[in-house]
Amino acid sequence: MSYYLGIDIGSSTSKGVITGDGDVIAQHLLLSGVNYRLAAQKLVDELLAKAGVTREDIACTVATGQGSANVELADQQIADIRCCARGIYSIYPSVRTVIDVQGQSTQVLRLNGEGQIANFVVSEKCASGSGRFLDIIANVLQIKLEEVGPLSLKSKNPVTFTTGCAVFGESEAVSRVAEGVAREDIVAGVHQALAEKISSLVGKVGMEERCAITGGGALNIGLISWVERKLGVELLVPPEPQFVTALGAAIMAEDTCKDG
Amino acid sequence: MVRIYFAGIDLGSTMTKIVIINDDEQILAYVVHHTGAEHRHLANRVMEEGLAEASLSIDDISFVMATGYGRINVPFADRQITELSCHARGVASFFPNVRLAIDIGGQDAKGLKIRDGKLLDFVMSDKCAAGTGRFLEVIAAALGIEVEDLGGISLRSKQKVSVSSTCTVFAQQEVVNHLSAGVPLEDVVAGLHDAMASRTARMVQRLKVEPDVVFTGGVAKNAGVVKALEENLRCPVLVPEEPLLSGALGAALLGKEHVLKALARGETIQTGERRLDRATFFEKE
Amino acid sequence: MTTEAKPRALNRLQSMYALRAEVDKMYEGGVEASEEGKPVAWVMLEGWSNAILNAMGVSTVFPENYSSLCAAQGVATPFLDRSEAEGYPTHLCGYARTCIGYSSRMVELDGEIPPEAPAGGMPKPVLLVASGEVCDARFKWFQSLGRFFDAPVWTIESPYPGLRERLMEGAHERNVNFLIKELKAFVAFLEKLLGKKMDWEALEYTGGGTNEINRWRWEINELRKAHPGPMNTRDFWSAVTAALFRGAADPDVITKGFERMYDEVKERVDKGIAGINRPERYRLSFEGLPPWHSLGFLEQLADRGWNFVIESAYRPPRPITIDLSKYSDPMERYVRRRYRRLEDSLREDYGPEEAEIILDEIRRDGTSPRMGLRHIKDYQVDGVILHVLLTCRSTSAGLNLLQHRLLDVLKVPSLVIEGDIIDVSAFNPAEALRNAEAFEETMDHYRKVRKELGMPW
Amino acid sequence: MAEPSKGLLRAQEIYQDRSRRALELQKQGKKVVGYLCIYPVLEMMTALDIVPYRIFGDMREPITKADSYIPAVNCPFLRSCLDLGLKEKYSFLDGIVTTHICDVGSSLSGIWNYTVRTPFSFHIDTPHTLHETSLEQERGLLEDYQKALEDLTGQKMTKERLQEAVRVHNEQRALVRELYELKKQDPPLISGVETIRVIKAIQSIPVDEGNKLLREVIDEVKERNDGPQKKSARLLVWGSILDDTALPEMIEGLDANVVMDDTCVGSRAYFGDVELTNDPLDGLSHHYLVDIKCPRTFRTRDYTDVRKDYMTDLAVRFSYLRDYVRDWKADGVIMESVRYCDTHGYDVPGVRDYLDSVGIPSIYLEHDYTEGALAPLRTRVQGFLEIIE
Ligand SMILES: Nc1ncnc2c1ncn2[C@@H]1O[C@H](COP(=O)(O)OP(=O)(O)O)[C@@H](O)[C@H]1O
Ligand SMILES: Nc1ncnc2c1ncn2[C@@H]1O[C@H](COP(=O)(O)OP(=O)(O)O)[C@@H](O)[C@H]1O
Ligand code: SF4
Ligand code: SF4
Ligand code: SF4
Repeated sequence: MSYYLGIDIGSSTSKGVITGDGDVIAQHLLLSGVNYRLAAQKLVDELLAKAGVTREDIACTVATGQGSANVELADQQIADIRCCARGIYSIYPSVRTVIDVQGQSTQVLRLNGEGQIANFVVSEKCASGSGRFLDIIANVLQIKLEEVGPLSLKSKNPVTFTTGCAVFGESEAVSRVAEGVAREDIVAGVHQALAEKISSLVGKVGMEERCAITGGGALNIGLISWVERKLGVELLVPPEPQFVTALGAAIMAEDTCKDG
Repeated sequence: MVRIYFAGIDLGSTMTKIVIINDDEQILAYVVHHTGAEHRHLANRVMEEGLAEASLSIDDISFVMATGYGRINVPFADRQITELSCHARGVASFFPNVRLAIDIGGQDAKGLKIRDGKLLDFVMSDKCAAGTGRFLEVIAAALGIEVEDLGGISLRSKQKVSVSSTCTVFAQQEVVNHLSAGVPLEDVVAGLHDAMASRTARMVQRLKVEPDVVFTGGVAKNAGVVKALEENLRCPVLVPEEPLLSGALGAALLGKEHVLKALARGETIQTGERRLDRATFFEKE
Repeated sequence: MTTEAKPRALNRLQSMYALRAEVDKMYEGGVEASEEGKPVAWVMLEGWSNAILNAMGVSTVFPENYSSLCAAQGVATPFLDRSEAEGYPTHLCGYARTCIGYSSRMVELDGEIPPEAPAGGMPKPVLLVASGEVCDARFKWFQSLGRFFDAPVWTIESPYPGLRERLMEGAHERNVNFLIKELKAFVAFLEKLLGKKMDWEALEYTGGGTNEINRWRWEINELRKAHPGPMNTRDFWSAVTAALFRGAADPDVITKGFERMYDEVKERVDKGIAGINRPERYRLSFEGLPPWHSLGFLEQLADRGWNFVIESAYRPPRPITIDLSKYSDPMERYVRRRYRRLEDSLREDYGPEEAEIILDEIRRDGTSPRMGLRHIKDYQVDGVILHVLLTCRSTSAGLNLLQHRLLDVLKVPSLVIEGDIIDVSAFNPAEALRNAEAFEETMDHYRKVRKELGMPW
Repeated sequence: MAEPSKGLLRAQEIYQDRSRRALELQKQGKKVVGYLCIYPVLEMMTALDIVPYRIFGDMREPITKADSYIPAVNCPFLRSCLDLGLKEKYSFLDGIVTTHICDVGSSLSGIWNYTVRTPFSFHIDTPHTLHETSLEQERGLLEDYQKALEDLTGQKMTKERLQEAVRVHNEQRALVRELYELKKQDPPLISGVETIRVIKAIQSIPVDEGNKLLREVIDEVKERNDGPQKKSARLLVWGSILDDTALPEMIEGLDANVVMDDTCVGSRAYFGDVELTNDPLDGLSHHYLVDIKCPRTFRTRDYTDVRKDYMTDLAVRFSYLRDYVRDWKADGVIMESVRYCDTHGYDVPGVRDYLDSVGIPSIYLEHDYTEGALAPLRTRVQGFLEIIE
């Protein structure tokens, strides 16, 4: 049997998927840290171990994500937007709009019926609209990432952040706490701002149902709910949203190999 | 002879600083603390520590001037004044010939045009963490090194890389990319310092760069940024012995001037209630 | 994988180099003229003032073009920094800021040309001719140069009406008369400034020469419709400067240059040679002003098989013969030669049928989604790059709308690339390349869509 | 805080719920026509009994829809206007009139036509120079505008109606100036915040009703004892659009009063009357092209003069600011502009040079037209106050 490897080196996490005969054989995730090269090596090793295969068994490897250049094993580097499209299409062929919320940027894709990108847009050069803003706030409020979403849903009165800056959001959050503002209102404020940015991105490519959300941001049920409210649609969430792009890369690897 | 005493407190975004002086402008005590997330309610504590060091009680202080990002929230302050004026005043007391002062703190960067010790004009960075002390803090934290060590590391660099991202978050990514590609740490850090210095240099151009140029604020403790700034401004840059204190010292001095002026006009000085209770940190909108 | 050295991806036209050299000559000519004591004016790229000035014996130099020259040679940044130091906000037009920085530097040097200035530099002006045409920056900018030079500024006022308003009864004739009077006032001003009379015959010559050059440029562009596209936009941009910013250059020489270019492109069409040395996978149009500092980026795109077969900026006007025999006034002839009735130019450009549809849409909605799309259709473009400039409102403000119209009317997708004409720091090539890769799927998708709709490409 | 009494309270109500009156009048059969900027010659609307309704943005509402039609590197005020248009906040309008204020302004008219599709629209290509030909051109454009408005209403714009409209609008100008007179006192009788509310209110209702409101406000303000406190500094604000109280609120929250302004939701539209010429269009074109002092128009002393001198030129363009400073006893000038405004941006160094030359301190603030972004400017304003103290 031939195995295919998809590696997605993201700004915060590195993800890998091995497929064989169209099935996912193994998947693995670790923090990207400050050396993508090391992260990539470690990821590949652990992933191979998990799948119980060797490098020689891998017919083709596609690397994607911000740090894709650091995957030594890769036969090809492919833009993450394309991998994401391919990945989601393999899970939900009926999806036409994908919101991919990553650590550092957010992108929205429109797909045609064949999983091809009909339109897409990537968030701007400032990180204020990315998952990173949430990480920073969660960190300073000492809330676990898994908890920020549910917490935000309790809020009745989300605060508005005066600074657009993700980094300064931290001190602003602290000052709000000092003023006695409830933590749920602060996290809700960030979620709301993010949802607004996302809906503006969706506006740019045009919304077509069904709509799915992927990337690490899709692990956040709070964010999902805020975005659903803003857009007025229900979002499909794949079972392993963070792995969609890596899965797409593995599928691409298979395609590439077959095309020769 | 009866001495009178003045305190200046600089409640910065990152560091809280206090200076106590007498009417001869001698520094009797100073205290510096991290404003850090866990202990934000610091105003009273630094005051207490400062008083203890100077062997004074709160009632001995004639006037307390507050400055810095959290200046509104010092309950025992008699008056608030911006860090722009305070830095200018403080720097001028160290370097009377200063014509351009650059202050880079945790939250912003400023250029101050000073003539004969007086602030004439200023420029300030926008609300973006890039180009501020926070920028360096975030990246140092990601790299797992101390901010204090950045300067020394960068001075070892032989060939700095260019860091072009304007956003702190993206710059962090760029740094990681460089490191992953095998660029030595010192060259990356030197690149960061250069990016910051060139941004600052561009910002202060409008004030005309003329000696003496003085660099203050917490980031002035970073020898790498000092060097990069000298390169970018193409002129020598002076740094006070304790650059963190310029603002607090300036506040104390301005407090003294305020009092003397009032006394000269035969007015009584309006001072606030001397309560050393918990301060809330940030300004309310 | 093979690592043989591949040929460069762009296939440059040889005839372009001679034209590009003319531009350098033009700047040198400006400096020489100034040294000989002849008057030099700084002017904008617009249709009116240049020929008039040249007819009056004034040498013209073009700060807009000069700024792009600085950017292309990588020396613009210090000028931008100077402009910032003078207190000009950084979002202002990159051309303007480069020019402001240059002027400020000249003042520092007591009016001398900065030694670091490329192509010999721009000499100090005796006159600044600003223009309200195309954008407002172009008169605000020259107004602000008063800070550096006491040269008088004349602003050419030209009509810039809304579409529906242009169709109102009497509006066209009013605009023509307005232009005639306005330009005559300009001539009167020049006569006062220079102490000599206008040479109207010379105007017929300088003003007419443009037509000959434009005719060749038009013919070249017609050839570019061929598959594969014989000429990449990179060559267009390199050569266009010679046509637009002619200054005191000899029109005959420029005309010859474009004639040669025509021959070369024709030869390529006959032999089926493309403007890129790769299979033409995608035909594209570049909308907006080019990133003068990073033209090499096109090389990378060409390597992916992207051929920019056409562009939106500086397209030559369709050559038409206009009967001017009933107008004896030389200024009226000059104006009517170029300022056309909207109905007429639409009919010429789109053919009578589509023109009527467009006109009806304009009368009804004040706008028509079809306008500005003709070249996309004619050149059978697969995708469009929209260059949104950080510092130019006039060419950027409408680009997103264009994006909608391209999709609505022609089913042609477009990709926004943010950047700037001058400021290299506004452009992120890595990100642009990443998006370009994804955009290929989008272009593939719309090829299918167009096919399903029975569109010709 | 004391309850604001009648006139000011009404102004505040209108400020907060701007469209109520326009909607009422529309129900009674009147046409409501939106306009952008101060150049669309309102007299001509009033002459046909059209309710002119100024289009504003909203600093407090994030821009989410407009970004797909205008790139973010353009005037955030206009982007906000379009955003509100796309969110159907202006769908009640019977028409919209735009002028060539600036590049984005003119692009916006086409974009608005394509997206918001207000039934009637007209674009006045107001010239940018004071050349004689430009004046004629403006006059000609107004003739076309007249035709378009007549078609919209099915009524004739007679000379008499237009003259009457000019008269009422001049009355409005005089009333606004009277109100501004009350700001000359120390402390001023009416704050910068209240002034914006009043101006925005009168730009939301028919001119005669605006005049009534102004009279009420003036009477009330003259008598009031709950006006602004005396502060250390009196400031003049120069700059681009400012249609929200947030900025003056921030300034007046410090030790300063905004006593005079030269912005387009302030004095700019009201200083200088329209001359009642025999053909009203002559007076109107002259007023809108020559009298209104906005950086969008290229103003020089004598455009046929072949000599040029920077300081003279600056004086011609900006000496009215010195007069304002003198008459309203301002201690300093805040130059303010929304980001990406080229029109004002190019003038900033010139205004600064001029103010420096006459010894008036100034500071430049650029903001991106969101309420939140104004708060951080507070330190700058306070630092400026400390400098001029
Ligand atoms: N358990 C979780 N709950 C909520 N959010 C999460 C969780 N795990 C990760 N995230 C979010 O996902 C982001 C990382 O997403 P990811 O797609 O891995 O980014 P990248 O590909 O850039 O590394 C983080 O910034 C964080 O906001
Ligand atoms: N010992 C040090 N070495 C290098 N940098 C330092 C040192 N101490 C403080 N800093 C820098 O100074 C910044 C804080 O400066 P400060 O002027 O106190 O700012 P603020 O007034 O906003 O609190 C920190 O962000 C940090 O980057
Ligand atoms: S504002 Fe903050 S998040 Fe945005 S670019 Fe600056 S540092 Fe990055
Ligand atoms: S059109 Fe754009 S690039 Fe050209 S002068 Fe105007 S602002 Fe500058
Ligand atoms: S603020 Fe400036 S850019 Fe915006 S509408 Fe006004 S003049 Fe135009």
